[in-house]
Amino acid sequence: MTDPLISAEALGRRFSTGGGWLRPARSMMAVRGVSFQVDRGEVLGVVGESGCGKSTLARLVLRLIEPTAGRVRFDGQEVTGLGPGDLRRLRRRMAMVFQDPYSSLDPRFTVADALTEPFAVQGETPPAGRINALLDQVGLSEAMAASYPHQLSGGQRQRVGIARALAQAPDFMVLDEPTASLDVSIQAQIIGLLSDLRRDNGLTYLFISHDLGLVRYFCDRVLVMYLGAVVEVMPRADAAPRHPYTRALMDSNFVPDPTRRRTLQALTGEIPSAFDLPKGCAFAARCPRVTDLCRAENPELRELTPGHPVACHHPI
Amino acid sequence: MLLSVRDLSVRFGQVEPLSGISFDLDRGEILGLVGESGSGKSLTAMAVAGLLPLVSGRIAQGSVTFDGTDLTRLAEPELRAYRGRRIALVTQNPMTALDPAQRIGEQIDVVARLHLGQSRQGARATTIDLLTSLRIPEAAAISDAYPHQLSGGMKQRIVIAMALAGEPDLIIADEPTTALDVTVQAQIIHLLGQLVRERGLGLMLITHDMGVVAQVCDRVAVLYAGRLAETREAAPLFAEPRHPYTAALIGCIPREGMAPGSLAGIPGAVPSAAAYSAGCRFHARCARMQERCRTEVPLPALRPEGGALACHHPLGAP
Amino acid sequence: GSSEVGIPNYNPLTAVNTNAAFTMIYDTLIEQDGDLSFHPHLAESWEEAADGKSWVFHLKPGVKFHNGDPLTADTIVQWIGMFRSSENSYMIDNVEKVEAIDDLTAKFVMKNPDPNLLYNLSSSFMAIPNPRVVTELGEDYGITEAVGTGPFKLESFTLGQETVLVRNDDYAWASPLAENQGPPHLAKLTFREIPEDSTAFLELKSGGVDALLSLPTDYLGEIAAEPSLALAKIPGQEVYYMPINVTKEPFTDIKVRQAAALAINQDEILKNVFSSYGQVAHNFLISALPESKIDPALDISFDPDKANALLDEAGWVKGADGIREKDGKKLTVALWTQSDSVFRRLTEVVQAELKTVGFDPQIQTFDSSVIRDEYKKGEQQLAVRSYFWNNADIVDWFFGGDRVGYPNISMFNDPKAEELRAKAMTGSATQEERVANFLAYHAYVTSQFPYAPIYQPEQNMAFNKDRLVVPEVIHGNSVTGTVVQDISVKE
Amino acid sequence: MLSYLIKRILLLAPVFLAVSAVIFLILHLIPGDPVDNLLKVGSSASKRAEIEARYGLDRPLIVQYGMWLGNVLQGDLGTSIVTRRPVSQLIGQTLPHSLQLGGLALLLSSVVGILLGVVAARARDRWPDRLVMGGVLLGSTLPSFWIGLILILVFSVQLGWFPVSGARGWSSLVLPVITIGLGGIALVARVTRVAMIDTAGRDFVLLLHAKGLPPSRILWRHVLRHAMIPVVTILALRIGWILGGAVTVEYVFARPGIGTTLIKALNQHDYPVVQACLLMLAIAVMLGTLLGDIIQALMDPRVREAIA
Amino acid sequence: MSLPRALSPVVRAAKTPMGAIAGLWLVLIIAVAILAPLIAPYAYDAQNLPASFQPPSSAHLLGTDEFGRDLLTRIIYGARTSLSVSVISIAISVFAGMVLGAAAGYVGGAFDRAVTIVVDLSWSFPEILVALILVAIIGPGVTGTMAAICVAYLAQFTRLTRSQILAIRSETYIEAARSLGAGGRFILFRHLLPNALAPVLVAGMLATGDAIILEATLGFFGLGAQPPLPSWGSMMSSGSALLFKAPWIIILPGLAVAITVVAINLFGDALIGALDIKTRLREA
Ligand SMILES: Nc1ncnc2c1ncn2[C@@H]1O[C@H](COP(=O)(O)OP(=O)(O)OP(=O)(O)O)[C@@H](O)[C@H]1O
Ligand SMILES: Nc1ncnc2c1ncn2[C@@H]1O[C@H](COP(=O)(O)OP(=O)(O)OP(=O)(O)O)[C@@H](O)[C@H]1O
Ligand SMILES: [Mg+2]
Ligand SMILES: [Mg+2]
Repeated sequence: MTDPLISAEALGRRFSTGGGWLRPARSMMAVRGVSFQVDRGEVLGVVGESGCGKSTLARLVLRLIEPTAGRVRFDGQEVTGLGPGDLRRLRRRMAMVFQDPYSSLDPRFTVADALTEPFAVQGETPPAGRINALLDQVGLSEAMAASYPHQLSGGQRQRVGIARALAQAPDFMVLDEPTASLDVSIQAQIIGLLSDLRRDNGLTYLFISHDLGLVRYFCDRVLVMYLGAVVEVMPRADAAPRHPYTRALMDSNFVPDPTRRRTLQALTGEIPSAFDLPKGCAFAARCPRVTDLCRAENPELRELTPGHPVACHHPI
Repeated sequence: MLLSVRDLSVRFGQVEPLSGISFDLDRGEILGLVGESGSGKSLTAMAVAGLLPLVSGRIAQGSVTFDGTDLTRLAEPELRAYRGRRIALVTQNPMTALDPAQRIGEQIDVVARLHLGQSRQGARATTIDLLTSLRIPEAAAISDAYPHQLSGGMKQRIVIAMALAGEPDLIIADEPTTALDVTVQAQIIHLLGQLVRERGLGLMLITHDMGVVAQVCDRVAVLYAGRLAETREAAPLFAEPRHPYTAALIGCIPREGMAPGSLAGIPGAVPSAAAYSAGCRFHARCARMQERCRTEVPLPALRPEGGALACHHPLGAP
Repeated sequence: GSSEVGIPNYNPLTAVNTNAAFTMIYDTLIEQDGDLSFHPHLAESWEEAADGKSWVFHLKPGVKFHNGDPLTADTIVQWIGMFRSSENSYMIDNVEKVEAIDDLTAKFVMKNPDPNLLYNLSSSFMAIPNPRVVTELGEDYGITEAVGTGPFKLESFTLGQETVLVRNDDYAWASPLAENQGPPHLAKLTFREIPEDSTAFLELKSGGVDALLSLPTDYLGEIAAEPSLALAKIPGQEVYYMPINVTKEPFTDIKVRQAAALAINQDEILKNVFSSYGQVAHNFLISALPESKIDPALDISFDPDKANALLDEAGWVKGADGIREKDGKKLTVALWTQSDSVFRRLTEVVQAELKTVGFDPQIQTFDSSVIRDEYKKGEQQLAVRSYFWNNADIVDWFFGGDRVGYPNISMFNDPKAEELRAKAMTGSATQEERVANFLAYHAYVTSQFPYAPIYQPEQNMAFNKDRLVVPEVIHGNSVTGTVVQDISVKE
Repeated sequence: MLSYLIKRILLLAPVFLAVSAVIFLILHLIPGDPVDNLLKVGSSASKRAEIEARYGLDRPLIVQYGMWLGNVLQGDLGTSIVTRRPVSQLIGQTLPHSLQLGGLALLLSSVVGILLGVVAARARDRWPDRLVMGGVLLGSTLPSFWIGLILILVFSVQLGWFPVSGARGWSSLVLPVITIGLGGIALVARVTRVAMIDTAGRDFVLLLHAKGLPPSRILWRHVLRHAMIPVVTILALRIGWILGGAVTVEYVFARPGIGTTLIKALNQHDYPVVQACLLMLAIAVMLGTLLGDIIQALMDPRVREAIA
Repeated sequence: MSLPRALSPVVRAAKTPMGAIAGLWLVLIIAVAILAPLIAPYAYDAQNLPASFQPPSSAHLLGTDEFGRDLLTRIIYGARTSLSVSVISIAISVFAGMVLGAAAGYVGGAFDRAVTIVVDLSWSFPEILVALILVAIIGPGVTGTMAAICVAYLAQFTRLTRSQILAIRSETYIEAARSLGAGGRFILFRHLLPNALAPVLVAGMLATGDAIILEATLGFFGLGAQPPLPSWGSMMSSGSALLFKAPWIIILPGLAVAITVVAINLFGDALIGALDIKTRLREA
């Protein structure tokens, strides 16, 4: 294997809120020391509950927001240090698909306008036939080019979003919960489409979701996040979870098979506030395996078996 | 039967988004009502709870027989005596389901005071017991809190407590967990299952997730575009789905060990209520579509192997 | 009328403006009737020295201030002393000093003879306050308290809103012009300041007030239509006129000035704007003044043919739209007015009349209180305004060469006029000489057309005849304490 | 809550500074030299300088502002150039009239506006709604001076029920309050209607119905209470608007008040009085927002908590 | 955005019953204003003093005023003044407000805060006060009125534009554009401003109605159009002096104002419906 296509080193992002006249400024680390690599052609999944920093991580990777720590490399080039011009050129090679297909298209733009935008931004006009080719690629009819977003269904809009991401033929795509607001039937369509595109175009994906079942189905490796930090990286989708949190996520997944009903080892306790993280392990308050050590000391991410890092004092 | 819905149709002016729905639900049983968005699940719930006038809809046809009484024949004040007392509702988004300006306790108390005639203190004691039984720590403190002070999972428990406060016979839960995190979602679903078993309630659980249905429901009614596709006991439904739509829905959930690329999905999208096609409404998306499906509406028919089915060309048949 | 509102206080020593209530709280030494004759009041009689260098005034005995202090010659001495530093000290510029000859006799020693002294002493600015109280109260005098010898006492005063007066039960020294020499018939008087003319009239019409001290002129026509309302007339002291700025093109040309003046149709205005109440004006002074009787040939009267001819002569040619032009320039002129409704109405008529002879007047409206500042800039061409005065020295005030800008808004500064003016102002020892000198001055100014006369209103007190009984004939030059003496409430 | 109040008031300080500076500056842009008003024609330059010195008009603007602000903070609003009386005295005489008028108009607009809004919202898209909203629209599109004049014509001149003008007793308040109130009613009714409809469609209201509560109780105890939050906020924000809107009405009814005083002073270039009037209105605006925040906090526990 | 598409909401609005009636009146009154010299029966300044205060008759359909001028003629010309003053000044105000609001919303930081404070404060002051002060500064007349209206409404449009920009800025399609490499200016001109345009224009239209009232009020104070040029406000101003004698002089222009403003509001509402921007306007 050659170099990874993309790699992140100790990425961190701090947000401050309040700081108005009345409220003291509070700050929180939305992403804490996240490192990973994605190889060419690989799909890396990121799972975690709402607010754990998945979207922030996605934005950091594409440098849509500036990191407060760490750096990102894309194909050997350091993304974090690029000037505006270079960054814009680099953006041809990486693209993003957003969670909400309803607000990710400008309501005033026709589908054709939306698909022209990636070229316009780069100061180009799309080559003849390119728009139709893109529509074809995502399974939309060419007649749709003149439609406005409000005339499309959610699934169709998401296809347009994907086509827009594909416009400049990128190498790498960040998919931020691309199916979370769609019906399961449509989700399955979109996942199918994404698989086909990857197969045909040799794309590399960073796939974000809160659905562990889906991630394990779609991804090669899975990064599990909890409160901004990585708690486990599963080397294969079907690997057994070692972190109690991953385990809990897995148990929470409903299998469509009445013969395999699970009993749940209920998590107790509440998620700590990101503004006021406890000293030890962030998961300690809810963990069934918690000990005093967990409350006192934050576990480092370490490889239990090669290629399978886990941040837990008492891995399963 | 605790609840028997027969041939229920709902209209908004000229539009009929829900037609000919029938299903049954007994005490101690969980009925899963599944279907994609816009299939009419929430409307069914509203119709059963008699809340359609709130959204200016009406029951055009059919009956909702609850414990022997046809609710569709009752006047609003009589119906109100059922609501909250014998039929309770849990809605999708706990973040918006509570009055943000009233303390938690008061919002629960009012049910017991109104329907069970309890005193202020009595109602509060009931509330605290209820909260404790829902495994809410420090129930007394929580009941003095305002909704915004609680997490989403906690709020959903409060909404469930509110539903239980009238000691109802039937709970209608409309996607009670879609707004929640996966871990919390699982807990709430299991909690509801537990309550049904312990208290012998009937639970109508609305969801679009076949996984949820598989995990807790005894019986399933599958809706598509405002019509019933299939109803059956859960185990045989999953083992051998008869309606192509049921099968397709199950096929949309990735399972462990599924080969990459084998997730099927259903082509196309649910039609909107104003533009239902003639014949079987699923025909445009159906792999087994035949000429007859375009023109003739398949009516739900009871089947010898149990449940009802509305399909001209069911799976397993030639 | 606008002079009735906006009085900041009831201190005659600081007043820049007085109102009727002043004349009811205070008395003056001398009273002037509507026919401009002088009559005794606090001064029973007076003598002027033959050389005009001194005047002796004999005070009425038994006069008391509201607080019981007697009025003596000493009071006069102190008061005149205070008056010297007042805003209106010019009225006694010619007075050297005042001596108390005895308790009731005061002697005014003059620097120069001043035939106008009686006039000044009858002015409401020379109402006599109690000098002791003025000194005691300082800034508050005239606001919280005002002590005079008049028929009414000040009960309360709310700035800009109302003044309440109550009867002075000790009053026994009314002017001989009044029939009732004892305390007034009315026990209490409330003066309301109503800034809008229309509102004031509606108040009268709807019974909100019993009388309007001066009915806005444009409502004269409405009185006849109201059975409950009546008018009490007093000879007027006001003249409406149109000043013409002689320094601004095209009015540097006397022909154009004359044409503008002759375009004013005084009769039409009298009839249609003022419902034929009052009289037309043909020169600058009110008709009651002897100085107004200039050579009738010099009087300015409506003559559109002559106006047109003059403009033709001056080279202004009528265009297709009826507006005259000369050297490609239109005869567009600025016509200023103030925002009071009567002025706005009158000005629109004047505008239309000027238009008929080929002017294109553009109206600009200013608030009455700021128009003065605007005039000072000297940008006006024509204006419609009025003055309120019953003495010929007003000609000096408005056309004196040293007052160019303001109040001489015609910017009139003519050597010959200055000569005549000096003679009129300071060169007259006797009243007769003064009249003759002013006649000449007035006539010359008029012949130069720095203004166009328009209209002389009467003063009209409008009242509700179901509520008030007002004598047939009213004496005084306005509605003063003397007038109110004879007014009573209808039983 | 107390500490919140203190903070809120402290927060007003810089705003007040900014506002007062703006007011002070604007006034110096108005043409016309007030000194001219004070001088007799032909006065000497020294007399002019003396007057300028007396009113501090010869100093640099920033110094004048400092002096003025310092005095204002001590309750000294200066001396009116025209009447030469302390401005505070003038304000003291006129402000109560404006407060009375504004307060009653506010009361009228809130009570009637909320009632109409509730009626319209309950009958949404049916004829009572159309009728109310149509009336409200008409009421808000007629110029207030016009309404005032017509009311005078009908009720004072024709019917003689109320006085034409002035501020003499309660009867003279009726027509002006109605005139201002009409605009306020329109505003409140509209906001109430929208807020009621919004709230009625919220999940928690559905759940209240599902609990079997009587509709009237849901309407008055829950829906209206929530709908009131935006209504109160708007009303509070618009206090200055209502007081200022009274300018026209005070003028039409020749009522003493900040409005008439302001217009008169503006016409007379009486700087200190104009400044004082504007300052009073600005303070009313600021107090309005403060009041709005406080009421909002009392009604909404989320806000209460955020500020605690 | 092609022209037909830009106009399609207007067409849709005009197809609602209320929108149709309101639109018809607006078209009518605008036509009347434009064609005034052709359709007015008399000259607007033709005095005929003996014929003053005539009630409506066949010679003067709406009667005459205090100078015997034909009221119908003056209302027709008044439409010209009132409409052009309010439309032009609001148009300028909308433009300036958009520039300022966009700058504030786009630049952010201290500039934004300064603009917000000023705008919020002046927004809390009634427009009539702002206008009165401005006319005092600029001087009365049509120009002064236009400037006053312009400034009086500036706060509203600045505020609205800014809030629209802020709301739109958090839409995902903006982030999507950024992920494609779009720079700030590109986003401002291609997404932010065009999307903010519709609500601001509609607000501008509604404000035109208010501006007509404001113009009338200034006219009533004698600060608007100077005689003999009629505007609805100045007509009412002179009419108010003789209210009891000839009430039609003031009632008729008042009705003209009211009907026109109601029409503007109704059409504006219809337009809001057609553009589906109700919530966006309300949030602002
Ligand atoms: N611009 C921002 N300013 C302040 N806080 C932010 C900002 N963006 C995100 N956050 C906070 O950072 C945390 C992580 O947010 P993020 O959107 O990355 O979560 P997520 O995992 O994508 O959640 P979800 O599943 O809900 O999309 C949250 O607590 C969020 O409130
Ligand atoms: N108030 C209403 N007026 C008109 N049509 C309505 C109304 N409410 C719902 N509908 C229509 O009824 C159909 C069913 O809606 P319903 O809300 O029951 O769907 P659902 O199955 O609950 O979907 P979801 O999963 O999105 O909640 C939809 O097509 C919807 O457009
Ligand atoms: Mg996210
Ligand atoms: Mg639903």
